[in-house]
Order: sequence, then C-alpha cells, then structure tokens
Amino acid sequence: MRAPSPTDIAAGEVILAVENVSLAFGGVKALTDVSFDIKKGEVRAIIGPNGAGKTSMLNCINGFYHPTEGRITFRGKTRPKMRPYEAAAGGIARTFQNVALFKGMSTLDNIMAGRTLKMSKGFFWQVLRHGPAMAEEIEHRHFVEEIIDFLEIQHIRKVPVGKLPYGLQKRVELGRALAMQPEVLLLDEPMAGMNLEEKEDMCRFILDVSNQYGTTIALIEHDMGVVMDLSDRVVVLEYGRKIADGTPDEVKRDQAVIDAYLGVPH
Amino acid sequence: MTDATLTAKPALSPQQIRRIAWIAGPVLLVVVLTLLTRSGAIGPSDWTYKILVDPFVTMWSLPDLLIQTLWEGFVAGVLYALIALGFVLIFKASGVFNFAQGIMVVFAALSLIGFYEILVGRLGIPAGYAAAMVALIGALGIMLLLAIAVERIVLRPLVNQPDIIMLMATVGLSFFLTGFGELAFGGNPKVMITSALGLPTGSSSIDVPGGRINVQHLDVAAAIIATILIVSLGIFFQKTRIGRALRAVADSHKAALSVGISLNQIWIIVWFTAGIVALVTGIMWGARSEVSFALEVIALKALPVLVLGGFTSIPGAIVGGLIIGIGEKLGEFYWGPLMGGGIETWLAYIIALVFLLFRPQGLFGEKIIERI
Amino acid sequence: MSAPTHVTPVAETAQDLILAVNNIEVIYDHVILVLKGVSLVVPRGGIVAILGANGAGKTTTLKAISNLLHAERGEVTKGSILFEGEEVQALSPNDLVRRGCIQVMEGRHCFGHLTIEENLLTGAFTRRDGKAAIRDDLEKIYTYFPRLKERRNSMSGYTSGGEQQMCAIGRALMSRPKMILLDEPSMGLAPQIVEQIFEIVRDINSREGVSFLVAEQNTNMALRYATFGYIMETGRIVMDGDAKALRENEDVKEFYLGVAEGDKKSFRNVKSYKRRKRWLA
Amino acid sequence: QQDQIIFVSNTYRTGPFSGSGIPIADGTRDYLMMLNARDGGINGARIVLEECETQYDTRRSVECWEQAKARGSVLYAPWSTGAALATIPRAHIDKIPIFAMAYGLSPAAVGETFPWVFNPPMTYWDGASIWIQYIAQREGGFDKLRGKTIGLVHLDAPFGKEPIPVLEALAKEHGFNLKLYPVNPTEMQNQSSTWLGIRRDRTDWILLQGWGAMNPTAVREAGRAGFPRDKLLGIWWAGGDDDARPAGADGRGYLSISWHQVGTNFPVIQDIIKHVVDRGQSQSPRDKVGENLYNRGVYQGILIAEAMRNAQRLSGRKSITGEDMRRGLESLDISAARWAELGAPEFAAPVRLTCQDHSGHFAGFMIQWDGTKWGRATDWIQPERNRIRPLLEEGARAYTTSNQGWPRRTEACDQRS
Amino acid sequence: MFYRDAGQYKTSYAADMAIFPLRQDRVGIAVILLIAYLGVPLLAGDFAISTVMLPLMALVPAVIGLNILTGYTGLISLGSAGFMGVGAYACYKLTTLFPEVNILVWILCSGFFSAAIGVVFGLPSLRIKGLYLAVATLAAQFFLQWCFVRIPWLYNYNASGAIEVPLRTLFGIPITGPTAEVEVKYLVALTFVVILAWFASNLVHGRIGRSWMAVRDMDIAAELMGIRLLPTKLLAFAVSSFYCGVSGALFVFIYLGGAEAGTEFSIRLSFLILFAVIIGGLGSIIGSFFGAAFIVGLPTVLKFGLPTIGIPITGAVAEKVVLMIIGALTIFLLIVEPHGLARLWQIAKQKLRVWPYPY
Ligand SMILES: Nc1ncnc2c1ncn2[C@@H]1O[C@H](COP(=O)(O)OP(=O)(O)OP(=O)(O)O)[C@@H](O)[C@H]1O
Ligand SMILES: Nc1ncnc2c1ncn2[C@@H]1O[C@H](COP(=O)(O)OP(=O)(O)OP(=O)(O)O)[C@@H](O)[C@H]1O
Ligand SMILES: [Mg+2]
Ligand SMILES: [Mg+2]
Repeated sequence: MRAPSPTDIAAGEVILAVENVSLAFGGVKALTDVSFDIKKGEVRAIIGPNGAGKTSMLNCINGFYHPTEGRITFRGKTRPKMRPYEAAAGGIARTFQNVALFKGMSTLDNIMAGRTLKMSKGFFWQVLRHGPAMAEEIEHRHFVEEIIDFLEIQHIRKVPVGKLPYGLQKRVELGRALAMQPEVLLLDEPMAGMNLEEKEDMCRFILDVSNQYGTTIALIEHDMGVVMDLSDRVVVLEYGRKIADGTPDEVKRDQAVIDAYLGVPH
Repeated sequence: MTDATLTAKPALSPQQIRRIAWIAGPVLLVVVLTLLTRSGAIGPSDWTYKILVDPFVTMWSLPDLLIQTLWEGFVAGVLYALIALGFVLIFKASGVFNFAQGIMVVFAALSLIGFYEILVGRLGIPAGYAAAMVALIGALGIMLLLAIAVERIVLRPLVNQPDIIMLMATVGLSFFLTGFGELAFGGNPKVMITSALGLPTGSSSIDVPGGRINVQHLDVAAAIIATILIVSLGIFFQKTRIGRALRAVADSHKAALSVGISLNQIWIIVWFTAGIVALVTGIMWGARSEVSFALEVIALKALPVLVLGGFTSIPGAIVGGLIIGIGEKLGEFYWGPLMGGGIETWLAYIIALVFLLFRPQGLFGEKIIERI
Repeated sequence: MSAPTHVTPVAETAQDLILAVNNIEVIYDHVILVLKGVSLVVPRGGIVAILGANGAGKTTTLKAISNLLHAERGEVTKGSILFEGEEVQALSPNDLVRRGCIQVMEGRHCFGHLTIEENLLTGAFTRRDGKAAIRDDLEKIYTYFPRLKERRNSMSGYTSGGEQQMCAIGRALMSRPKMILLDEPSMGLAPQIVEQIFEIVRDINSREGVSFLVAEQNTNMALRYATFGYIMETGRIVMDGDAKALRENEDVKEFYLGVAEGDKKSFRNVKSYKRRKRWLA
Repeated sequence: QQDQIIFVSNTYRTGPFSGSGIPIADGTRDYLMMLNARDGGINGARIVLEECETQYDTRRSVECWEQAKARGSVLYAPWSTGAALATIPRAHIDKIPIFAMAYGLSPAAVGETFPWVFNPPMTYWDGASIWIQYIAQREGGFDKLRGKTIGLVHLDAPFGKEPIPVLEALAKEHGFNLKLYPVNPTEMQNQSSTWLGIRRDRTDWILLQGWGAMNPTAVREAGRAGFPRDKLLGIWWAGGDDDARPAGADGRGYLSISWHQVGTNFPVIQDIIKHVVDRGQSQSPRDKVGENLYNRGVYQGILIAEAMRNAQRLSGRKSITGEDMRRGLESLDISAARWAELGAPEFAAPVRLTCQDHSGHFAGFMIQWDGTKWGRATDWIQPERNRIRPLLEEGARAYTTSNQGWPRRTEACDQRS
Repeated sequence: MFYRDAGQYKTSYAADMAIFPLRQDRVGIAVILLIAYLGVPLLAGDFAISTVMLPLMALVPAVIGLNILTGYTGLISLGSAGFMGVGAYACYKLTTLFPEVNILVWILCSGFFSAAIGVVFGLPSLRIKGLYLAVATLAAQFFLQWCFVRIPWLYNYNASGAIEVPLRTLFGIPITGPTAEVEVKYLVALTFVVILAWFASNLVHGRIGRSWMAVRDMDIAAELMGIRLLPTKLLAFAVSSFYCGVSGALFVFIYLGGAEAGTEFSIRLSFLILFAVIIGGLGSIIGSFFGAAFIVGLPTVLKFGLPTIGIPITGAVAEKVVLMIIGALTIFLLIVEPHGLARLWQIAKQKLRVWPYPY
C-alpha cells in the first residue's frame, strides 16, 4: 500500500480551494471566514466539535448551500451559484451524516443510481429496454458489481436498503458515491455507529480508493484514531471558524484544538 | 457624512429592490392604464380594457355591489375556514390529511336533525330550543363515539405509516361513513333546524354609498361563531402542553411514542374536536341551503384554503379562507363573465397555486425543513 | 467465541432485577426472523451494555423492550419481557414511559419542527409534578449540554447532527425515568462529548439510581462505564460477563477493542488477509 | 311459470342528486307494485321491477344497461342525460327501448331517426317555449318582452345547457336579452356570486334549469338577493317539494313547470296508499306520497304500464320483449277518458305518441309554491310545436351526420290502437 | 413446491436483470396472457366483459400512469381524471378531423396531448411538494374539467355537449362505436394495456426509473448525485399524463362509447385512480392491475354477486352496503399490508418459495 509522501503533497496541485467562506442562516453563523485547500489525491480531514460547521462546509462545497460570502474554486473554476447536480457532474460525490439512501430501492439499484450521470441512452431505448439501453445497463452493472464485491456487500444486493442495519447502510452509501467515479469524495462521518472491525473495513476501503484511484477525499470524523491514522492534513473548525490546519501531528498538539475538541491530548 | 461613506454602502439590498419592484409595478400599471384609457388608446371593446380596466370601473361606479361582493366573499371565506379548521386540527395532531372531514360535516348535521326528529316526532317533546339542545348533545355524543371508533379501528393499527397511506385510510373511512350515513338517514335532503337552535333568520339592509346592501343575520352569526371557535381552539393548541404534544405527534409518530405521548388519547381528543367543528360547520352550511350528501363536495373547497394558509396553522385557516372566499367572489363577479362564468370552480385553486409558488409551505405553514 | 450459553449474573436475584428479557424471538413483516431467543437482565441501578456488530439485533432488542416494534411492523413472537417484575408486552409505549422506562432511539429522531427547548419539554409530557420541577430539570439538562442552551430557540431540524443527539438524550432525561434504554448514544458526537455523556450516565446512575441498558458500538467506552456486558451476534447473545472480565477477554480485545498483543493497531495497517481485493482487478 | 315483464329501472337513491331521485323512484315503483297487488300485474303478467342504482353516474348507468340487457328488461329508463347519451347508440342493437321522460337528448323525439328512444311528454325545448309564453302572459304580450333581461341559471352540464339554443332563438325573435349563469356541479350549494351577478345585471326574470341540491340553494339565494320569487321559474325538475321547502318563507311564490297534478286526491294515488303504502311495502314516507316529484314518478309508471299493455295487445303475448315494448310505446295513446279510467282524472294532459313524434309537445302549466305545498297556478300552456319540431329535426340530422353510419329506420310503423 | 428458485442460476447480468428472473414467473405470465387473449373472450359472457373487463382495461393505463407519478416519483396528483379527459377529447377531435387515419393511431396520439398538458401542470412540482402539490394538481383537475364544458369546439359544438363515439374499423371490423362487438373492443384495449404495461415496466427498471425512485426517496440526495430534479419530475409528469391520456381515450372510445366528459372525468375518478394505486401498491406495475381490479371489480362483484349467493340486497341498499364494505375493506387492507396487494402477492410468493418452512 502506498501512502503519499509529504513531498507528493507539497508538489500536488490544489484541486479545491475554499477562500474566506462565510455562511449564515438568519442569525446563526454556521461558518465565518473559513479558508483552506484540498490537494489532489490527499485525504483531508475536517474535524471540530458538534455544530462547528463541518457538514455545512461540505454542503457549500457541493452546492447545496451557497456561501453568503467568499468563494469556492474547484479545478480552477469558480461558480458562485453552483447547483448540486453541477457539482456532481463536475466530479464531486459525497456521503451523508444522516444516511440519505434511497430507502425504497435495493442496494443494487442504489448503487446503479450512482451511475446515472454516466448513462446516456435516451428515452426511446429505455422504453424498449433492448439493444443499446440493455447493453449500457449491463456494462454499468459490471462496474457496480465490482463495487459490490469490493465493499463485500454481495449478500444484500437485492435487499431494500431501508431494512439494512445502520452500518451496512453507510457502506452502501459509500458504494453509491464510488459509483460516480468522483474526482473528490466527501465523506461525512462514514464510521459513526460502527464497531471497531467495521471501522477497520471502512478505513481500508477509503485508503484503497485513495490509493488506487487517486481520488481526493475530504473526511469528517469524530473518531480521532481514524482521523489521525488516515488523513494527510487536518483542518479544525470551531464555532464556524478555522482554529487549526496542518498535519495530524501538528493538530494533535495544538493547544486550541485540545481545548476546543479533544479534551485530552491523544 | 461624506460622499465616500455614501457610495461605500450598497444603495439597496436586493431584497429591498424586490420589495420596491413589487409595489412600484402595480402602481405603474395603473398609471399607464389610466393614461391609455383617458387618451382613448384602448377603448371599451378591447380585451385589455375588459380585463384590466372595466372591472375596476364597475367597482368604482357601483360601490354597493362591491361591498356586497366583499361581504359575500367574507361570509364564504369564514365558512371555508370552518371546514379547513377541521382538517387543520387533525393534520396538526397526527400528520393525517383527513379526507373524511367533508362527510363528517354531513354526518354531524344529519345526526343533529335525526335526533331532533326523533325527539319531536316520536317522543313528542315540544319542538323548540330545549329539544334542539338535547339533539345537539346527542350529536356531540355521536361525534365522540366516532372519534373513539376511528382511533381504535383505523388509526391505532396504522401508527407510523406514511402520510399517503393514512390519507387513503381516511378515504376508506369516508366511503364507509357515506354508505352508513345514507343507510341510517336516507338520501333525502333535510332542512336544518335553524330557528329551533336559536339562530337568527332574518336579514337587514344597510345603506351604503350607491345603494344598499343586504346582510343575512345568519351570516353574521356564522362569522361570530366561527371566530370564537377559531380563536379558542388556537389558544388551546398553541398555549397548552397538549398543543405541544400535538405538534410532536405530527412530526414523528415514532419519536412521540418513544417519549411517552399517548397517541391514542391525543387522537381521540383531536378527532372529537374536529367532530365538533364539523357539527358547527354542518349547522352553518345546512342553514344556508339544506343538509344533504351533496354538501360533501363543499369540503373540497377547503383544500385550497388549507394549502394557502398552511396545513398546520389555525390562523392560516382563517386568513386562507378569507383570501379564497373574497378572491373567488371578486374573480367570479368581475372577471367571470369574460370567460363565460363558472370560473369559481378553479379560481380558488389557481389563487392557492400562485401563492404556493412564492411560499411552498403556505402563508403560515411550518417551514419545510431541507437539510442533509 | 464462546458457546451461546447464558449465565445469569450470580449476584442478582429476582427481586432486584429491574428488567428481565426471557428468550424472546422477534419477527419483522411476518417473515424476517431477527432475534432468535435473546435473554438478558438488568439489575436495579445497573449499567448494562449490549455490544455487537451491525445488524446483530441490538436496536431490535431495545425496541422490543420499549414496545416500539409495533410501529415498525415487527412483533415479539416468543418469550417474555418483565419490567419491575411485570409483563409489559401488552402495554403501550406511553404506559411504559409512565412506569419509568424510556428509550433514546438510534438516529436521533428529534421533532424537527419544534425548537430544541420544546423538544426537551415534550420529554416531560408524562410528568405530573408541576412546572417548577420541570423548569429545574430543564436547567439541569442545559448545564449538562451547554450547546443546547445556545441553540434552545432553533428548530431542531436545522441543528447539527451532534446537537440533535444531545437533544434526544436530554429529552429522555426530562421524563425522570427509572430506566433508560440508550441506543448508540455516542454516535456522531465529538470525543469530548462522548466522554461527557458517559459521565452523565454514571452520574445519574449513582445519584438517582437510574438503570441503563446501553447498546453501543464504542466498546471501549461502554465497557469502561458498564457493570455488565452482553455481546450479540446475528440475533443471539454469544457472550456475557462482567465488564471487567469482558475487557480482559482476548477475543473481545482483538475484535472489539482493537488492541491485539497489547498494542493498539493503526487503522492504516489493517490486516486484510481474508479480504479479496477485486477493485477493478 | 307465471308470465312476467321485467323492467330494470335506473334510480339514484344515493349521491348528490338523491334528493330528486328518491321521490321519482318511489312514485314509479309504488305504482307498478300497486298494479301487481291490485290487478295481479298487467293482464295477468306480473311486473318484475329491479332497481339499478346509478348515483347519477354515467359509468354505473352503462353497467345498468348491461344488467338490463342481461336480465331481459323490456325498457331502459336512464334517468340522466349522460346515461341517455351513452346508451342511445346501443338501443337498436340490443333492442331495448329507452324511455327518457322529459329529459335526455331532445332531438331523440324524432322517431324517424330514433325509433328506439322516447321522451314524452315534452322536451326541454318545449319547456323553454312554455317559460317564454308564461313570461309574455305575465308581462302582457310578447311585444312587452323587448328589452327585458331574462337569465338562465343552469347546471353547468349538458342537462343544464339543453334549453340554450331555443332560448337564444326566442331571444332574437322577441328582442329580450338572454343572460347565462352557469353553476358548476361542485358549486351547487354555493351560489352567492351567481346571484350577485343577477343583481348587477338587473335581470327581470330567472329561469332555473337545476337539479338536485342546486335548486333549494337557488330558491334560498333568490330570497337572500331579494329577487322576486314569482319571477323565478323552474324547469320541471326544479319543482320538488324538497327544492322549495328548505327556503321556508323565502320560497313562497316560486314557480315551476309541470304537466301533472300534485296531491293524493286521485283514486290511483288512493289505491297506491291502500295497496302498497299502508302495507308497509313502499320505501316512501307516508307524507311524501302525493308530492310533486312522487306524482311524477307515478306518471312515469302509468305511461310505462300503458305501453306494456299496448305491447301485449300488439304482440298477442303476455310476456313481451323489448321490440314489443317499442311498438307499444309508439302507439301509446292515453286520452282524457283513459286517464279517468286509470283513476287519474284530470291528472295530466292526454298523451299520444306516433312513429314520427316520440315526445309529443304536450301541454304543461305552472305550479306555484305557497310556502308549504305546490298548487297549480296557470291553465294549460301549449308549447309552440311548429317552432320546436323543425329545430328537433335539425338536431336529429346533426346527430346522424356526426355519427356516420347511423342506421336508417327499418322498424315498421305499427300504429294500431 | 413447484415454486423454487433453487437450481436456476443466472449466468449473465442480462438474465439477472430480466423483469421476470424466475422461470415459473415467466410461465405464469405466459399463461395469464393466454387466458387474457383466449380464455376471457371465449368463456366470459358479454355482461362480464362489458361491465368488468372493459372498464378494467380502460382504467389500468391510468392507474399505471399515476403509479409512475405517485408510486415511483413520489408526486401525489389528484388531476389524473383531468388528464384522462384531455386524452378523450384529443382523440375525439383528431378522429373527427381526420377520420381516414386509423383510430388506434389517434388513441395513442391523444396521449401526447395529455402529456404536454401534464408537463405544464407539472412545472410547479419543483417548488411545491407532498400534499401541497396534491392540492395544486387539483387546479389542473378543475380547470380542465371547466374547459371541457366551456369550450364547445372540443365537442364539435354538439347540442348535447357530449362526445359521441363514431364508428371506426380495423380491417373492416368495427372496433369503436355501437356496432363493435364487446370481444373485439376488449381485445383492442387489452393489446394497448399489454404494450403500455410492458413499456412502463421497462422504464421503471432502467435508468429513468431509478432516477424517479431516487427523487421519490430523497430528492436532495438525488440532486447531489447529479440527477436534475426538474427534468426528472417533468418526465414523470409527461409519461404519467401520457398513460392517463390513452386511458381516457380508451375509456370513452372503447368502454363508455359516448360521454358527458364534464361529469365523467371528475375529481371522483381522480380519487378512484389514486385509490387503485395505493390499494394495488405504490411503486408496482403489477400492483396497478390488482388495484384497478379492486376498484372496478369489487363493486360490481359485490353488487351482483351478493344477491346470487343468497344475500338479498338490491338497488340502493346494495349500493350503500357496497360502499360500506369497500370502505371497511380498504381500511382493513391498509392495516394488514400498507404496501398494497402487490406486497401481499410478494409475501405469498416468498412463503411459497420457502414452503413448508415458515421463514
Ligand atoms: N423494519 C425492519 N424490517 C425488516 N427487517 C429489519 C427491520 N429493522 C431491522 N431489520 C433487520 O433486523 C436485523 C437487526 O437489526 P438491528 O437494527 O436491530 O441491528 P443493530 O444491532 O442495532 O445494528 P446497528 O449497529 O447497525 O444499529 C438487521 O438484519 C436488519 O436488516
Ligand atoms: N439550514 C440551516 N438553517 C439553520 N441553521 C443551520 C442550518 N444548517 C446548519 N445550521 C447550523 O449551523 C451550525 C453548524 O451545523 P453543521 O451541521 O455544519 O455542524 P457539524 O459541524 O456538522 O456538527 P456535527 O458534528 O454535530 O454534525 C449548527 O449550529 C446548525 O444548527
Ligand atoms: Mg455534521
Ligand atoms: Mg442499531
């Protein structure tokens, strides 16, 4: 397994830059003047106490919220009022803190739904479900089966996801995001509610994705062990402000971070 | 203050600009139209004139009719609000869209008349106020029984099901009640016992500029009763512990169960209250024409009122009712003839639709939470 | 793993058990068998943890106890559940709350359209001891979770995941229960808060004698605070014992605590011998 | 096996129009049951009456047609214009005559085109003619109509729009303004804007082509709007006792067209009371017997029974078929003397149908509500047959052109009577 | 016992993605088709065909259509009857304007008119959701119904204000109009139903169907995955209205044979269709058949069936009792299985598969 070395990162280009982003809902300031960047291929962790604005940050990045101030540049392009589907088309995929799977659909269909953007055969062929449409369907099915194998969820292929236990739902959600073959993968607490073994699995999946594909990953997680082990760089938010940014070791020793978040030094 | 500080501040926020545009637009339109008609550019036979000018000219020249129209709209609005109120109560308390509210209105009114007929016709109690009151209590009893039965048989087993399933269950309920009601009371229309209940029946004419308007005492009574009902229910549900529990139940059955809110008890309370509202509605509508199963379709009119005001808001029901009532009467009266009349059937829905486009949750509805 | 034999904790005798679950079987949708004979007990004033992998049936067990299964089309088909010595299967969830057994559901379930404070107040719905007492308790919750106080007037639907979790726990505390069923309390909470929550659990437990049954993935934490633990796997209890004993067990150490051969493993070097890698192979 | 004549009759005792549907159904049923009880049927053949409930819904009416066909009914009474329209094209195929008494497709009166459809004793177009004649009488002559405004408050459905073409023609001829006030079925009980419009237009006379719950509301709204009730003229279907009664005192003076008497002072009604009602075999409450729409049901029963009698005579059989019934209807002839024989002297005008004329343009009169009951208000008024008949023929022609392949009449004309 | 998936290995994804992966299911479908095409016309009487099968066939497309909108895309609509009306009137206008073109073509084409109108009324769905949208679709229902009465051009200025279905033939055999045999009409409608159901099932199993369901289950997440909400919802509206339109044309041309559409395509019918969708099972094509059969068949069966088994009710009383039974049965069904008859069907199959073991 190849972990990117510090030099790689230094040399890496910035794929996503967040500049002076602020976000307010009425009186509530979810984010205040946050700036950081994410470089190609790295695992970037975002941590911070509850309500610090981590999820809101991800929401800004993929266009679900629009920052009240500041701007976000993705692959050199800045779009002030980006719609979520534009972000997706641009190569940003994500998972959600409160699992947001399509509850009425099976695991397979959920992951296939992640391929929607890559499918192109038109309405006419879809109606017939023969010829090109079927060929396309099979081609993507191959791809999806790869993901299913990879995530080891073969046995629940046809189970409606609403009935799956929480942990598996999170795994399916990861699968759905992977199916989009994203440039940047945003993971919002992918390991919440998992036990150790499952966390280990999840870590392995994330690392594999990062290594094999070079997919850039932004990760929100409360398990410090995971964050410290996995990430290349960490940004710490508190009350919507950035209080620290650096490698895991730097952050871990930062007094502000210890006070605000860690409680005890890890 | 220097020029620098003035220019540094953005002149107007986008919101202010929008607000100004909203006010300035119509004013400008009025000015332009006045100028155009004065100059003779558009004459009485033009479409633009007929649609944009003529109705206002009529309003101006026949103020008594305008006032009468507004009054009729007001009364209709109050009555719509009453029906909508029944829906709101149940929706607020359980997230159930009670399609059976319409038939409950008919059912309540028919039980009232049925009891009265039995009391007066079979038991020989002298017709009048006393008998009417006893019948009223009987009808309330029926509504209570109905509430209990609905809770036991329909709602309890359907806890935590999606809205649309609950909606269909109430459609099933309305089928059942329609069949049962027609079996029990017969399909014949009945005359409401208006005077026995002590409701006024006469009318007065009031002088207004340009003529006189006619006001039915019954309508005045309806407005007063509806207002009292709505205000007291509003207070009850907003300010009490039960009120909070109701809103919790509407949000999530499951979570409400888990904190120990007794859905059963709440539902009985709410359905009974809705039954009372249905009875009042039945009396008022029945007194205006007659009580028959045709009255059920009136309940459909409550739907635009409901979405306009917001499904969960008691004040919304009244405001929505008034907007729809007055809006549709004005529309039908002044613009309807241009389209061959009868636009009242859909005008209310279009008005509601237009409002919804700006506020998808209705005027007073709870915000639709979109978060991820 | 050890054989699924069930050993009743020696110290407990029937009368000081607040909760006893005897050999229950649960079926969802009339066809899906999820719990296959689960028994467990909670002594009065104890903190008992249920551990186990995803889908083991922890949540289902808790829901069976609090009678919330009906709302999900599940039913207990065998066995019995005794709360304070009485069968409770026939009771409605609100009766159970009145008797002092409340559940904090997995995945928050706050009332989205109510403010945080209103959410907390609904927790006191079954209480009859007057406004002042409720006020006091509200203040107490706010001292436990200062973050909630800051957001007290926000609709809970708009608050962050962790804030909702705190709200859900606080709401349950508001009912002054004798026993709380906690389902994954630590999920989505910052490490500090997790610690704090377990401190609160211990605090309430020791000061007010409230019993806890905690389903938790964070084995480390759970075994640190619990007195007794059960480990579930695919609908069965596969191991149980004193928290301390479990902490010492080698299997538990390796599979649940992540300390093998005395060392803490790094997540970067997860062994994946049993895992084929077919990622675009 | 006893001879029997099967008659599957549409009714609507439920739904929004049941208020009008129930008394009519009761009247017809009670009369036919009375024949069975008193005379043992018609010439010894018992009448088997099956009610098919439609709720005034076309879909169910079509189902009832199938039921009539399957049961071998000799007649189909659609009791709704929609049902009549849906079944008219099938009558000659399934050989069941359609009997739409004073409703349905008006041009169906043209027997040459519609040999299987009968709509005595008059069509809505005759009704319009009667209305205008009556107004002219009250105003003091047709020339006084010029400049007057006459409004038509009508149900916004084919039934309600039926009289419009004739009224328009009459308006042109007599120089009055015709104003239309459609009332949507969902707004039947919510007519305040309609009546505001009437007030604005200063309409002089209002014609009411309403049905079901629409009528009582209209009468009451007229009172509320201060419109003189004796200038409110209902079509015959707006003449139910339950249409006028709910308005209470406000309804006094309201007029409606009719072609038969009200009340129980006829031997035939007495017989019904004796043989059916008093034996508890009627579905009608005792006090509703003799009301206007009840008697209209009886009137229908008499016409049907007479046609059955004719059919038996023409075919020489006791159990008749639909085809026999058709011939029986075409040769229907109830003279004043026959009315008396039937126990209904002066009950209605004589009726005589021919192969050409299936409606007859028979006379009607106005009845007026005195606050508690209907009473006859005018003498007989004859519709302008010569004016209406050509219009009907034109309508029939239009029907055949829009339905290409409409068969020519092949049924022989059998006018023995 | 015969219903097992054991031993049937799928060797390709195509086989696994087939709509009926089990051999028994495929045989079952073939048998059903055979019965529908041969058994029913040969064995069932005219009465049964014309009072049960014809309305069933006419309504099934509308139920499928609404199921696509409500069951698959999660948009509740109460305007289906209005869209059916559009189809009926479009077909009437088209066939009277161009009588030489075969009526079958026009029945299909009328769907497109309905689809266009559907798209217009679907526009607000981007902003308005849930029951609010349901009420907004009522605007469509009432407005369209008003148009049918108010615009005489639509019914060719007929004095009666109604559509009269003209005689139309296929290969010289009458298929619409009074002289058409019920069996012929039935076969025509059946063919439409089979094809439309097949198309619908193809659609919902593919990419488009998945986008619809994604929007239904969680629209925000769907958008974040690159599914554009407005086009997806509008497509659902279009397809749904298309089905409703064809259904409306069939309803008038094949079943009723003439209608006073103002009252026929009323809100009542809209509710009935929604009813069928839910009873049948949201998000299930086969459920649409069950649901339609329930609403069409049950009243008729009860009304004519109860007297034949010796329960002496007829006429109005029957109607009332039937209404009560339907109401009660609906509630009962929803309690037993909120996911409708389709789910009961599935559970039955599931039990059969594991038989004789309970799980
Ligand atoms: N409503 C339901 N219908 C059908 N099956 C269900 C339902 N809820 C849960 N299950 C099944 O029951 C099993 C146990 O689920 P449960 O939620 O109790 O697990 P858990 O131990 O709490 O897991 P987690 O740690 O992920 O929360 C799972 O296999 C799940 O698929
Ligand atoms: N749509 C919204 N409207 C109002 N307030 C919001 C909205 N979205 C987020 N907030 C507020 O912004 C703050 C940050 O929320 P966010 O969800 O980003 O936190 P978080 O860092 O993800 O926390 P957690 O770790 O608990 O998930 C919270 O206080 C929340 O209440
Ligand atoms: Mg978060
Ligand atoms: Mg769980």
